[in-house]
Amino acid sequence: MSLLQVENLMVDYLTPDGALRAVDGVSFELKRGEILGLVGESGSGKSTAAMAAMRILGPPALITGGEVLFDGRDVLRMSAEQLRRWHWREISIVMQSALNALNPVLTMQEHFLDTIAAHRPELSNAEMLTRAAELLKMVDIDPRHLNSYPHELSGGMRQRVVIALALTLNPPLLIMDEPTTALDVVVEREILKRVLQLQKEMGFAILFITHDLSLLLEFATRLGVLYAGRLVAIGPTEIFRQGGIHPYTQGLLQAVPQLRGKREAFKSIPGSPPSLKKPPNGCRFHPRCPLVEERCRKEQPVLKHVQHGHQVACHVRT
Amino acid sequence: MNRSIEYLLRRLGFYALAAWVAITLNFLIPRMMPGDPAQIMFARFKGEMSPSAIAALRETFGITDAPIWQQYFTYLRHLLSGDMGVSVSNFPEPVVSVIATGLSWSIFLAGSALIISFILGTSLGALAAWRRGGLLDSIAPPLLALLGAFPYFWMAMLALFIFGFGLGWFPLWHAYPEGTSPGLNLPFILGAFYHAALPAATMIIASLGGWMLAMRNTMVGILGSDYITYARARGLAPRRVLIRYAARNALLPNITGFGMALGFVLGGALLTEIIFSYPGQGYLLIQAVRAQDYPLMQGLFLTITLAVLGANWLVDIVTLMLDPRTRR
Amino acid sequence: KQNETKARPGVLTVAQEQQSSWVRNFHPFLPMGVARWGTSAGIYEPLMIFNRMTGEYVPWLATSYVWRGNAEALVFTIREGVLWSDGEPFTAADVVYTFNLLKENPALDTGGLWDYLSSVELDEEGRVVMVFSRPYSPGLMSLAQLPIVPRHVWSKLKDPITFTNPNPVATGPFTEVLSFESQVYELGRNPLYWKEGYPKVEALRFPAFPTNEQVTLALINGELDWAGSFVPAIDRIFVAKDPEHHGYWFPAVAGSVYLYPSQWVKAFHDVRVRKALSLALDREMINRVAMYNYTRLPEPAGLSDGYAKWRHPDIKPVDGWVHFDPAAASRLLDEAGYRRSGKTGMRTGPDGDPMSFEISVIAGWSDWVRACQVMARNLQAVGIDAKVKAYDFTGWFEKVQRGEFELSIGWADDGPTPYRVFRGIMATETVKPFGDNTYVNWHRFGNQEADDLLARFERTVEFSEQRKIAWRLQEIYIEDAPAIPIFLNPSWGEYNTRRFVGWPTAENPYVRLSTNHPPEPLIVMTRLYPAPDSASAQKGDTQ
Amino acid sequence: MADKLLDIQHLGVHFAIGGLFDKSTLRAVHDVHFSVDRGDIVALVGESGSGKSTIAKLICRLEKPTSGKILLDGKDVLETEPHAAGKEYRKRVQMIFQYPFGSLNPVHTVAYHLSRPLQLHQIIRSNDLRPRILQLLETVGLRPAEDFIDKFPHSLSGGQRQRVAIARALATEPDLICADEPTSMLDVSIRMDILRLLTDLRKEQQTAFIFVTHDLAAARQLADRILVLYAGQLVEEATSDDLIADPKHPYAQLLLAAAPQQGGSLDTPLPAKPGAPKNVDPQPGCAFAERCSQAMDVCRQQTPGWTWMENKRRVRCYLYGDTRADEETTK
Amino acid sequence: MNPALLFKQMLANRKARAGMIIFGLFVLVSLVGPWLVQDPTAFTAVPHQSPSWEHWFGTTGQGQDVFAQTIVGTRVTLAVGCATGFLVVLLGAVIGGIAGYLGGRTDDLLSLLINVFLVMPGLPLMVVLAAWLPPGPMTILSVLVLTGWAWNARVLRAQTLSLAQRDFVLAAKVSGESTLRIVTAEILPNMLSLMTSSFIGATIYAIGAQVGLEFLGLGDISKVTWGTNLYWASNDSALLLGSWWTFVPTGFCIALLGFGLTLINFGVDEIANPQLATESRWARKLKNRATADGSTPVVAGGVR
Ligand SMILES: Nc1ncnc2c1ncn2[C@@H]1O[C@H](COP(=O)(O)OP(=O)(O)OP(=O)(O)O)[C@@H](O)[C@H]1O
Ligand SMILES: Nc1ncnc2c1ncn2[C@@H]1O[C@H](COP(=O)(O)OP(=O)(O)OP(=O)(O)O)[C@@H](O)[C@H]1O
Ligand SMILES: [Mg+2]
Ligand SMILES: [Mg+2]
Repeated sequence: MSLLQVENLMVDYLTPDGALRAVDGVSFELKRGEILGLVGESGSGKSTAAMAAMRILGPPALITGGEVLFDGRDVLRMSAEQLRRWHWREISIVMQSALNALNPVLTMQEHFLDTIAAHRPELSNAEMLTRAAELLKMVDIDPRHLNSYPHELSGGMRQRVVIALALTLNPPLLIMDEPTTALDVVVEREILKRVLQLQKEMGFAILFITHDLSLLLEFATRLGVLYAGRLVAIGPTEIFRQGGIHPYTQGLLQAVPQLRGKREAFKSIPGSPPSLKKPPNGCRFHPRCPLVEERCRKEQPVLKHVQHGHQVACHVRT
Repeated sequence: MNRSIEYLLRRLGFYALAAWVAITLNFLIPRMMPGDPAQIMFARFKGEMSPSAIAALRETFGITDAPIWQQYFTYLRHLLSGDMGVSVSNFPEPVVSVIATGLSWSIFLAGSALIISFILGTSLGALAAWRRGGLLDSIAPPLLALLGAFPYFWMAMLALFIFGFGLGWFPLWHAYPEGTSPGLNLPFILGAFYHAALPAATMIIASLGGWMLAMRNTMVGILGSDYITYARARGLAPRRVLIRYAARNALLPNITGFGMALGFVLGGALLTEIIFSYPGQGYLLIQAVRAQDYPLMQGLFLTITLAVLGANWLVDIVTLMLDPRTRR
Repeated sequence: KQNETKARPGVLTVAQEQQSSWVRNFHPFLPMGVARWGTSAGIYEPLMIFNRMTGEYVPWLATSYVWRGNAEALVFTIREGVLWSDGEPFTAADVVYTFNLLKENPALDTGGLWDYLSSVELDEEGRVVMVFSRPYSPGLMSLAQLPIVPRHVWSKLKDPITFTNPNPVATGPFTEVLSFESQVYELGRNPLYWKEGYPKVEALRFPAFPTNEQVTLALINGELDWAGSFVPAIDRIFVAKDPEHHGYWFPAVAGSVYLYPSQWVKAFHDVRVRKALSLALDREMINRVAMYNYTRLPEPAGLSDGYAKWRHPDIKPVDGWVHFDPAAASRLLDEAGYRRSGKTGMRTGPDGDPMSFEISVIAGWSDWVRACQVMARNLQAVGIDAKVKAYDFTGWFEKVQRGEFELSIGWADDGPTPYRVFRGIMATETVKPFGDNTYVNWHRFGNQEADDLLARFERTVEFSEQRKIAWRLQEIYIEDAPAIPIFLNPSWGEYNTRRFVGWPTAENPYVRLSTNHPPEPLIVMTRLYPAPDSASAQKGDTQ
Repeated sequence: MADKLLDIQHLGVHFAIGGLFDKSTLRAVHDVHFSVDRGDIVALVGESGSGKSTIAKLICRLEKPTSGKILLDGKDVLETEPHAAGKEYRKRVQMIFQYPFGSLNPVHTVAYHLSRPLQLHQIIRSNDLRPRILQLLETVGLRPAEDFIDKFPHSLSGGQRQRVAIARALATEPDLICADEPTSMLDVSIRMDILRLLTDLRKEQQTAFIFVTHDLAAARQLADRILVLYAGQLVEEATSDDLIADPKHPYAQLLLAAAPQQGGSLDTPLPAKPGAPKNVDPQPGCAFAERCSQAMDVCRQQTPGWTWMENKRRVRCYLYGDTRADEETTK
Repeated sequence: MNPALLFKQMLANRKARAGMIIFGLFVLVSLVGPWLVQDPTAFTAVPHQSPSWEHWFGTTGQGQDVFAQTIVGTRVTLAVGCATGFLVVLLGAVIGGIAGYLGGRTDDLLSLLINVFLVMPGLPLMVVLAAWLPPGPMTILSVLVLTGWAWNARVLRAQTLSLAQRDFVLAAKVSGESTLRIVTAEILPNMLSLMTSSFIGATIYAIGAQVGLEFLGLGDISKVTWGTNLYWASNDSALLLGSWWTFVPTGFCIALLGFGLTLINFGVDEIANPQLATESRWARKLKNRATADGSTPVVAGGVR
């Protein structure tokens, strides 16, 4: 049984000018210990999907359809208290804006204590402190920083703290929403290495969200590609390394500049992603698609298996 | 820690400068205005005074024809030794001792009103933001805004006549009951609170809306911030999120506002004191104005300013304790 | 329903001086309103009290006075058997000391006594002889009413000017400071008081009331026994509340309030214009709008009932120009060449100048502002474009003292005789150049004959002679119309007979009821006695 | 060199930071010199806070240098116009900013943004304004231009905004454009479009570019030469191919190792210790020494100077020679 | 944001619209009111008369028509209020703008000045100043401006400071725009909603302070304004005499005007920061579904 199963998830934002569907029928599953990457451009609904599945998106977001099962439990029917208990013990998140995720007026120690106490009230203060120090060491931070305030730490350090916080209760699933985009390449590398190392040691699963496809290619087990609120392709990373099947995936892969090899002309996908307020009919990618056919303009494609567990939503390629 | 001390010292330096500006302003205002201060001061004697008596009094009041800078230094020297001159309308009482009787009452009244109003207002604001669009959030802000739009003194007058004069629930004047003697005794303390209740209540009602709205608005911003979502995601209890994460951060900008409001509320308190015959600075001030008691007027302005500056410094200390970022 | 503790039986509660809190100061020579009121109304006593109501001097610490020569010296016989409140005997030496104290400390001589005094000494018979530097009969009142202080206390002071005299030693009926707090203080009876069996009041109690409004509230609630403040619609809100006990009496025996036309304005050089201004004023309306009908219209010469015995017998109320006759006013203006013109209907002078004037008034003095507003309307009705301009006290006072105003409302100098009234209104001696400060005669009007008359007045102590002079002055005044009387200044006074009786009233006018004119209240205090049923009333009150 | 357009000599900016008790200086940019030829594309790479943007701002005269010279066509512009740049300079040197959402004024239309430089520099008579704006929009690939000209920024997507910003920079027909991370805030699928636009412009209009980026791959694709910056100092300059193929300076090596690349470098350790550059109250010595795995004693004592290599390549590191910076600057 | 757009958005905002209607009514009254009512200073009627057909709001202690006084009093009060608001924002924008844009020493100095004036308690200073100066609306105006500019300068400086660092300002600089043009054409238009709310805030403050000063008798009491109306009401012991009608209408007018202005400010705030809206459509829709604990609400079937 898969750890997390998201089935046909629909998430709306209620805006003053009507509802806006940010996630439209997204389905994916995640097994224990696996790393699933979600890519997509800005605004494609990656964070919305992940956070709605975890149910930490407040209004005006609204889940209007679908199903989320965690270890067989129906997340969408959980009460507030059930949610509270589920969070962090079994699923934790490193948010996109991790740099702003820490309360500016609390020290690191208070963050850890608050978190532990919320789930393990039986622990003594000293035990909690020991655990906090241990966690910091795990992400290569000197435990003396327990007494530091967020503004006293560099961006990279804060990011590590947030990761350590996510691991506080050893959850089987960790959502990492662009954990490193705000950071320098060098720091990004260092942190990623650490996370992967920990993942190997502790065996938690990761839902890794980013718009940097080339990064995911390096370590994800499987990859999903979101475009304008819809999942257009999902499957083992290998297929993506080979160039992908969906025209959008292919475009994305070609648009990444190469460090090695020949310097070639810049390849890009013409046009820009659609606005979710007025998405195009049919396949949402069709205005930018080089392979566009008549049917793409009218009919919405659904995910279909093509090869080796790889699914794409494309009329032309399936 | 070093940084904190530096911060406090820097603020202290600023207040010293502000105090100097106030002191200088205080010196300059009467001298920039048309007319001879002595003339004005003795005008009230309606000519019964002989010129020699006036000359003698001028000397007593320290009005000289010395060059202005010399007067200024004399003035500064006197101030430093706690001498603000002699009150004309309470001659020969020094201004300092006239003011002393009222200052503590003013601080008591305005201070308690301000603190209650601030605590109540920010709590209401925090709750309104926490339950966005709820009953409290939709009714309280416009209602309190309407109440706050009434002039302080107008509310005070109405309250005095309805609850004091009409219904007789509250005393009509003074700061403590006759027959009790000021000090640490229960009848006096209870009486003092009883006497302050109505004036304080009008001030609280008039200023509550401002605090509530300010808190609500910052709180709404804070609630949308990432560390709130993150705190909730970590499964913290809602109360903890509300108090430790949301309210505590939203409070910070409002505490700065608290400092700013001190002067304003004290001003409103002056009007309220006048209505309620509360023996504070406000009544003294208006009395000084009516009696053309310029030394007293200046002394009052100066002490009020210094009190506000001092209170602001306390606010700075509180901010420092609450917001680690100021220790940067 | 009331919550304040009440005064103990036998304690008289007085509202006087509007203060938010009391400052302990019982220095008798500081200008009025600076020391606590009780200083000159209960604690210290003068040689004699001029009773404005009767126009007589009431012997007090002195038993009599005589003039020497033509107002060249004044001799007081001092009362025997008076003790200071500390038990020391009061003697004429104390009187001499007091006067010389003022000589040595000009700052204390706020009445300017030593302008005309040359020495104060004892004669062989133990009387006090005050020798004048020039004959000056009007000096009597100030000299007679000076509070007398004990030499054995005051001579030991280092600085008598800044002395706050917290525990006064005096001869008056109330010399004990029983308690003194910022909100209330009490003065207790002087057991050694020289008037046998008096006072019958145990103590005086003074709560601090900052405004008229508070005093009014306290009066209505029956918390006050005596007050001297303005109360609006007094019959309705005060008397009607307890008609049996609440009473007031506002006799208008002091001076008048005047409208001054400054000689700075050319049009006001013409006596017809000045009279026309006066005839245009509807004093009834002014009284109603500004004064709640509390006062009376002035006599033709502007002298109040306090000067009744000085009034010219041949001048009838309709004589002259102190009544409302807009038609006559218009006639006079037409005659003087100020005719209505053009669209606005306002008058212009012979040389084409429009008749447009500003009436200056003190911003905070609301009764005056109201009066001016009515006057402006009255003047507009006869074609004079008058506008009210309110200045703060300082600005107004500077302006009027320099004479650089057009029309202004204002007070007049007054005293026991009409001398000061007319001196301040029409003596050439008091006319200063425009731009110079002067305390009287702001409008700068002088009449040579009046000068001579006033000089003669100073030199005579004979009443019949003085009265003749006063009559002539009144004739001149009515001829010249130098200043326009508007209404008589009432003396405010309210009382409550629930606890104390014996108040002066219109029926028993032994002195003014007002608390505002020390030392006159001394007369009242030594006549009051507890109401027969006050004990029971007191009980009923505290429930 | 005849077509040397811009010459930067010993440029530095030091900021005073801190308060009463601990004053310190922050060396945002220190002793930077390089030159840009006409039609040249020079990439500035380095980690966050290394001073890339500051250099771009210095060149565009948005920041005042505390030392050094800026020569445009051999003329020292800081000498002739010490306080603010003159019209001529403004016309010739333009800038493109990182945040497409912030670089356009929300109250003005696209037309306004483009017309201002045209009017200011009197490039065109007012009748021809609109056609010229349309033309500019076409140049940057906003077609049909008529659809965009009257729009307000909020109705444009990020890529479109960045194009408008580029069009504005192009309006004055400048010789040099400083582009400060022009694509980092854009979506992956449109980044390449913008980069292609820049190369096209260089080809067509002989505009030189200073391209600020932290993306080595993009720098390599676009630029002729790459300058590597660490803690406000240049540490290496080479042609892009040389640098990618064989970085000399340990920091350049670190940068390259950290760049994502297929095949996965996540298993190999990075060739340096973690840490942050020290540019507050800098001590003598190489700023990178603390993190450098090959650091020698001399590295911590004295700042290294330039070592020149073939192909106009230079590196500031003792591993390649023993040049001291102090000697060089005193020279 | 250009003025027309802001105005359109204000019209669209429920609160701002209501506020503007109230404010507009008062402006209208202040413009034409004095011609519609009898002379407010005429002593025509019996004093202390309760409201009747002849005198809608009754009469004062002097027999003047309270309705006429209330109507006529609107003019000076509103004029002084708005003029103060305008001048205060102008002064604040100039000083705050210069400080924020120029930065450096100038900013340090001006900020110091601003902060000093900010901590100075306003009303006592006002009282002292007003006691020295000749009474009248001009005095009140200048005293209010003097004591009130700092707050706006502070707010506008902060805004200028953040705008001056924005890329579009730098871009304008790079284009070669002059400082003046940058401030007027690039920065100021972006502060329009802030300046509007500053203006309104300052006007509210000015009306309150003005009424307070006049109530204390520090104004020109021969003029008819709301403040002097209250002064006279208190002077005539209106409440003691039971003549509440001389006191209550003016108080309500002040409150209503203040409330109207506050509503406009609520609206402007919501326009500038849509997060703040209390009763947005989604809030109403979500009212029953919203989860107070901040978790994502779930609904089957969607909301379209
Ligand atoms: N509070 C909100 N109200 C209305 N729309 C919203 C809200 N939050 C997000 N959206 C919209 O929902 C869509 C999806 O947003 P989301 O943040 O999930 O995208 P993302 O893929 O995570 O993008 P990014 O890479 O920028 O983080 C976007 O179009 C965004 O504009
Ligand atoms: N006005 C300033 N005052 C003080 N320090 C400044 C100022 N401007 C820049 N700095 C500092 O100068 C250093 C260089 O900043 P700069 O913005 O040039 O870096 P960058 O390389 O562009 O970084 P990024 O990649 O994050 O944009 C940084 O440490 C920065 O904090
Ligand atoms: Mg996201
Ligand atoms: Mg940068």
